[in-house]
Amino acid sequence: MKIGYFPGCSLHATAREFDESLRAVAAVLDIDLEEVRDWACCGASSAHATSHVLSVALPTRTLALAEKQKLDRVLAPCAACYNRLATARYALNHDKKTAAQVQSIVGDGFNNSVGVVSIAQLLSEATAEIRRQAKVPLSGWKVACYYGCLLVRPPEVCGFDDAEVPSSLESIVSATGATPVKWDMSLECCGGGFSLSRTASVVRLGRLILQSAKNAGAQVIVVACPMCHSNLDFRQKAMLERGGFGDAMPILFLSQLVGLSIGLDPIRLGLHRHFVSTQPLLDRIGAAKPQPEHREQA
Amino acid sequence: MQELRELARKLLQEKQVSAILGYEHGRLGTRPAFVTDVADCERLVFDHRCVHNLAAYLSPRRTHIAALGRLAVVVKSCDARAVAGLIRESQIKREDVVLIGVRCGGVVRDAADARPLSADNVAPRCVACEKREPTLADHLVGEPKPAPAGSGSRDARLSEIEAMSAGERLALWMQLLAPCTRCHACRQVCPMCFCERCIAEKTQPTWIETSPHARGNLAWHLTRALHLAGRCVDCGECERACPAQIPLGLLNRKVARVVADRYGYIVADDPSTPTPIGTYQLDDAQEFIQ
Amino acid sequence: MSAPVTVGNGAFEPSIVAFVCNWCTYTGADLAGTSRILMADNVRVIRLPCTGRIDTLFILKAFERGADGVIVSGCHPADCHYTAGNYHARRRFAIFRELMNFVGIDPRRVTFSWVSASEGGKWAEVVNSTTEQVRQLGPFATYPEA
Amino acid sequence: MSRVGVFICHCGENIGRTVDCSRVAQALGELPGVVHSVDYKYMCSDPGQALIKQAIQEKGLDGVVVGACSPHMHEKTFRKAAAGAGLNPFLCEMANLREHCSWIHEDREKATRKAVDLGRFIVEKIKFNRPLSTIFIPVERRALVIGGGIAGIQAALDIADGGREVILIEKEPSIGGHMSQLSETFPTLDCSQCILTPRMVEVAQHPHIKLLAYSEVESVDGYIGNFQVKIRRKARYVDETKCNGCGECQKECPNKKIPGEFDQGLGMRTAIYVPFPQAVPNIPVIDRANCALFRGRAKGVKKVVCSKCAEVCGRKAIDFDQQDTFVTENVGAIVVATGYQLYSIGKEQDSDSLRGYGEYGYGAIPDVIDGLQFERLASASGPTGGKILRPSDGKEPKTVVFLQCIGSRDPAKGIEYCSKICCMYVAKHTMLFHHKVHDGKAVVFYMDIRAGGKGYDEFVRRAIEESHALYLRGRVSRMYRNGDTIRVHGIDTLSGEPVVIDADMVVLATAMRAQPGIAALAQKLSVSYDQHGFLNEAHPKLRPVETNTAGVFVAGACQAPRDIPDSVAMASATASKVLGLFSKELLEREPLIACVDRLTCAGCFHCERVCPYGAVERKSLMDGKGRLIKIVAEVNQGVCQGCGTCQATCPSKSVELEGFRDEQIYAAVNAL
Amino acid sequence: MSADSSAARTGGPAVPSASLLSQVRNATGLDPARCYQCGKCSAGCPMAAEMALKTHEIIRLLQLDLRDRLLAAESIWLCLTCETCTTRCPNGFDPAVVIDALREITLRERPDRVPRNIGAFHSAFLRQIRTHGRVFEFGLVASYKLRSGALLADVGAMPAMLARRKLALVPRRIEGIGEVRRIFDECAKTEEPR
Repeated sequence: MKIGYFPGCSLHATAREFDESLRAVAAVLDIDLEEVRDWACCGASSAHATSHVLSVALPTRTLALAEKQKLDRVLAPCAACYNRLATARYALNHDKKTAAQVQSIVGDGFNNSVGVVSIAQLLSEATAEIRRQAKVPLSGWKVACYYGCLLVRPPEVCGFDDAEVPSSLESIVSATGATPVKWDMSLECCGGGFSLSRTASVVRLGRLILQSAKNAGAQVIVVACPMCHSNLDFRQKAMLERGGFGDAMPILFLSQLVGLSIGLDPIRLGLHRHFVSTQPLLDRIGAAKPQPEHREQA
Repeated sequence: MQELRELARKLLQEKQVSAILGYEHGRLGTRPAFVTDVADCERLVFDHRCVHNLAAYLSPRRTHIAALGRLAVVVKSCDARAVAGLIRESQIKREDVVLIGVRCGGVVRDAADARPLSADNVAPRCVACEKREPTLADHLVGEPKPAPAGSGSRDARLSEIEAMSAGERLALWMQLLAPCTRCHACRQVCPMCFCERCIAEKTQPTWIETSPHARGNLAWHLTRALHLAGRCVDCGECERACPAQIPLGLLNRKVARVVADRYGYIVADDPSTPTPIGTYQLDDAQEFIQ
Repeated sequence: MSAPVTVGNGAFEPSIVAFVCNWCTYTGADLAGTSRILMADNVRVIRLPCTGRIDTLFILKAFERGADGVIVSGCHPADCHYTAGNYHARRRFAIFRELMNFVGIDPRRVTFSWVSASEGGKWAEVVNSTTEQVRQLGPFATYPEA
Repeated sequence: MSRVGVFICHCGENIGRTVDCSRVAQALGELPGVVHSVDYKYMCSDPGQALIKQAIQEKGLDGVVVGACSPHMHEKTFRKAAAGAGLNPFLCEMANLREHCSWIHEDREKATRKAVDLGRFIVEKIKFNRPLSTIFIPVERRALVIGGGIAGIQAALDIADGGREVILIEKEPSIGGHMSQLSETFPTLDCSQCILTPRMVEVAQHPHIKLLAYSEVESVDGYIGNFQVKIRRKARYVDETKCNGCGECQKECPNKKIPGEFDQGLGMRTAIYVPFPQAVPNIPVIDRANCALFRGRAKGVKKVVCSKCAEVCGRKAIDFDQQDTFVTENVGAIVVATGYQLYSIGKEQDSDSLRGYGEYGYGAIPDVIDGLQFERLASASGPTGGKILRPSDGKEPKTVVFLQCIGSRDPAKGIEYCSKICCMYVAKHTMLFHHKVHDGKAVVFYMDIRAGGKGYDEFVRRAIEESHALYLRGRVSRMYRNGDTIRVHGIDTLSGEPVVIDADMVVLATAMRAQPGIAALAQKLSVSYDQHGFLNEAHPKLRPVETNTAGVFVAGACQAPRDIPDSVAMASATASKVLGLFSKELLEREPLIACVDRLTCAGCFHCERVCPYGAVERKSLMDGKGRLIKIVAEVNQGVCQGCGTCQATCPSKSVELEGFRDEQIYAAVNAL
Repeated sequence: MSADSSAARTGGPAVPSASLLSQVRNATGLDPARCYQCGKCSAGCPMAAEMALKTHEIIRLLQLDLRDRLLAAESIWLCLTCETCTTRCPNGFDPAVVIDALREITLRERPDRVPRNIGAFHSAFLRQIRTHGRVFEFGLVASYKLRSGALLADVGAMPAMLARRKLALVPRRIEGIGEVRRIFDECAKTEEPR
């Protein structure tokens, strides 16, 4: 199956392991990711707060490129990018005023025909294949599926899964053989774009999430968003310092968990790039400690 | 042709029907034929000159025909629409008639026209026709036929008229309707005009003046078209029958398009669909109401 | 039949017939009266039970008899005293109006409106605007006198 | 040649000021067929009416035109006067010279000319008026009441006490409805069953009431005064004539673990059961879905798997082969009192327009219950004997959070209306809770307190001031299970403070909805209903218990959310309407209805399609030898309301509406 | 309670003392009158604890058209646009979008009232896109620090980030950068005070 690919800025930097693992997994699941040529940033977390038109226009450019590329669907792994693209697509269909402004800016010849897909949607379409490919049984893994705020909200924009009691991540995780836990904070926001500008808020919100996952007996949290990941992974140290829930909790990208289950090399999945060590997990499946540096020099 | 005759014989022999209502060749071109005798089935024909809408003979007004007993009727898709209309409006029962559907590649404007079908003698409605074989039929005969060559759909003429000013339109119609002698051939030949006493003949009160005068003529032709709203099967008989060559089809066509545009209703040969008059939607367009 | 009324300065004064339903518009017109809302005097009201009863033949006949304009008015959707008469009328007139227009009877000569029993003011507006409209259009001379 | 009399009224100055009445009288007097034309100061006054009567008699008038005010004002008056002088009242009509002329114009000249026109229209019209006589329809003086809740019970008793026979049908095995499930009632806190059960018994024993429980309306034909109602009597598998309600069968029934409807699933019942001890009739019914025998039969098991109930029944009343039966009743009036159901917060909804509450876990969180369940917990006859205990672990909850407007006033979930009773019963619940759990804390989240009603607001104040319920103004955004408590994320908008409460139990005041299947019933009765399924009254203020279908009335929560006092009041109102209808043997109707000309009717039945009342019937015309000539339309005089849509639709004008026949309208238009 | 012209007093950019309410109506096509103040938005808001003005209070002030208090409120900058309020609003209102509109208007008319660090982040972020077409996070962090003055925050993390190859040092510019800039300029034009 071919699908358009919009990695977004983070996947080229802070979340490059998301990009790496996703491409690796896609290859195995026989999903052909065709990157949208010369895509630009979706404007996430800033454009919408400063200029509505801009927040629609930027993603529209990317969607237009995808349309030119004859792609009928585009995958936006980053939940924030996904939400911006989906919102733009929705606005073009429902908000005449904005649609007109944006059309005049981006230019005509664009029919808004390209669908926007989140990684949750893409992989939940592939659960059967994941089951088939699963080599490393993750049985016994207690996984907290973390949707965050942008993956299924608002429902009329995302139009996928239940906005209050979602289940797509759980279905994917079960397909890997791991056990999703029932917990309460799976939809609460992690502080998103405030990582830099209001770190304290991010730490406060992150703690609630980690606590809740711990209480539910989770050993790992699975995320589908670079922002969620950097907040919960990179900022976890600060959260731990405030105490309240024991030791560190590894944070995996959904694609990384799937990758492990279908037997991909932890390095290819970029597990070594995390701040919170993923070793405890690897030990459980008897994978060797990744030796990132020299490997990459090699 | 043979297929049709065979079927006719079979129906008569097996006493499924007491008469076949079809077409035969006559001196003045193709004409309706009643066949009660197996031998006469040879006379039956169907070709591009079979213009008549035989459904008209089914309307209960034609009591002498009803007297013939159970009929089998040869129907083109437009004729089948008329039969559907008669069933829908309780004039006949489906089980009382056997329908021999014929695949049709269009007919000529004038039954007397012996030339092969071509762009210059094909009836305009056939050029636009999208249904070349009836759905409402017990039997279907003939090979599938292509659409007839031809141009100048009536809708072109409609748009032309619509483009005119109100004054011009009025003048045009006054001129077109002037020659009407109120012979009411258009009504007699129409399969959907089956009233026992036509409004045009109602006195006490005389809504529609009976004398061939502009007033009565306009009232009559507007009312006729309105009564056919969502009912006209577009068989072109009215226009063919009109001795004054009034393009009545235009009025019918106009109404048909209004009904299609506003209520998405297209007359089909399905007796179960309700007519747009007699039904309504709560949110029907009312842009013209203050 | 009284020819188009001309008074005083001899300016054209259209004669207009209004076919209205008994329950909404007629009562609304009554209200306009009780509220003493002044309006053009060109309109003659004919009362019918429901817009459902109003036949296109009425309109044609009115024009034949020399009316320059016609008003057809009844209950708003969902207010019909007979629950559905106005819905049927709405379709009837929608089709009639377009056909009328097609043969060149200027649709601006026929006003269709929903006027409820509480809309005395709206009735006055309908009467005035229609009168003015038809005044502009001038006398209606469809038929060459026989 | 007709002999019309014209009478122009000055209405004091009202018409005279702007219209030259004598000129109008004179002008109309010159019209052909007018033999008498006068004007007078006050036509409606006695001397004015005397003028008319006198003229009718002296000049033998066959038509009277009164040029005065609006017919809505005085048509009745003048028709009565005409009738008084022996003229058929329908030969008298009015020209509206006041509301439609003198009051809206100033120019005397123009106004006068217009008055003449208006008068002429009516003069010409009346020449074609025909004498009509009032239509009389026989009335079957028995009533059908649909629904055995408090509204239906009240309506049935009132009508029966009025001396008329009533058939009361109830789809459940017992009458009583939701009220029988309640513990106490606001604002008096008197015990619901104590006031209800006596009324139920009364119904059972009333000589004029025929109670058909466990029955439903199958079809309805006819019209006011003459309905034929087909009723399905669902098989109980217990012979009502034999059963004496001893209850032995229930003791024996092996399947005792079925969540009982009456206890809202909080208590258990058997497969053969009586919904509750005070049920009327006190006759059990077998629940096929849960009965071993029927389950076996469903699987095709031939042998009788279990027949314990039958074995123990001394009266041999159990009949496993009983079938649904049908009875047809002729009634003159129908009262609909089908009541309500509660909205459920689950994901699955029975209507596309409704959404559940995912943010409240779609009902999956234990100890989150609805108002009726709380009633059962609080009820002395309930599963806990009146103790407030959590369904999950039977512990006594200390902190209970009550949420108002669940489903109600929540367009996002599909219901924008207010359910009216929740504010009151939540206040009641907090009191009951306070009385039963003294150290308990009741917290209420509300949007507004709607306590209009006698003693209602005082009641709410008591809940707050005496039972110390904590009222927080705001909605709850989310709740989830937290250990064995429920964490509730709410807000107090008055202080602006977000509130998080760990509750032991949460009670949802869920919206009041019309009963399932109400639409189907409404269609059988051809009664209109709103988008929520509540039945439409004929007029929101002036005809609140009538419907647009003559002879069908509504009482209680089937029309809109209602509390008990409202429902009872409505029920009594319907009863008085019904008794009024039944006070005469014949029903009078104005003869302004449609009639068909059989000669010219072609039987295309366009009229049938457009008739809003289904008044057009099909009539077969036979010749002498009984052969069918044709099928024509025929108007049912009882059903036709006289809108005339049929006539405007009829292509050949073979149907005419009396009073507005074509000839009459034509004459008026012709008079232009 | 009328919209008091703050512009005059602060000498800020000449702002039409037009009704903020109607500005928001035009910008969003939403009518704040729809809000019936049930507070469900605030009840579920992750940032409520840190907001002086809770979401429903922001909408309330908007209903009262109190321009100055709203455009000066830090709270509107604390919204994470997590859409919880919008998803759960019982009356089909969209607080998140309205708050976005308020921020947009503030940036345009009262930039002096935008909290330094948050304003810094947004402008740094957008500048990144304008210059490179994409956000290149190392540059983002750097330029954010300069604008916000939070020079030392997270500095400790830099080496770790680099060690994990999480920060590209050299920005790469997309080819269609001209187009992107045109979009920026065009959008700026559409934002003249309505």
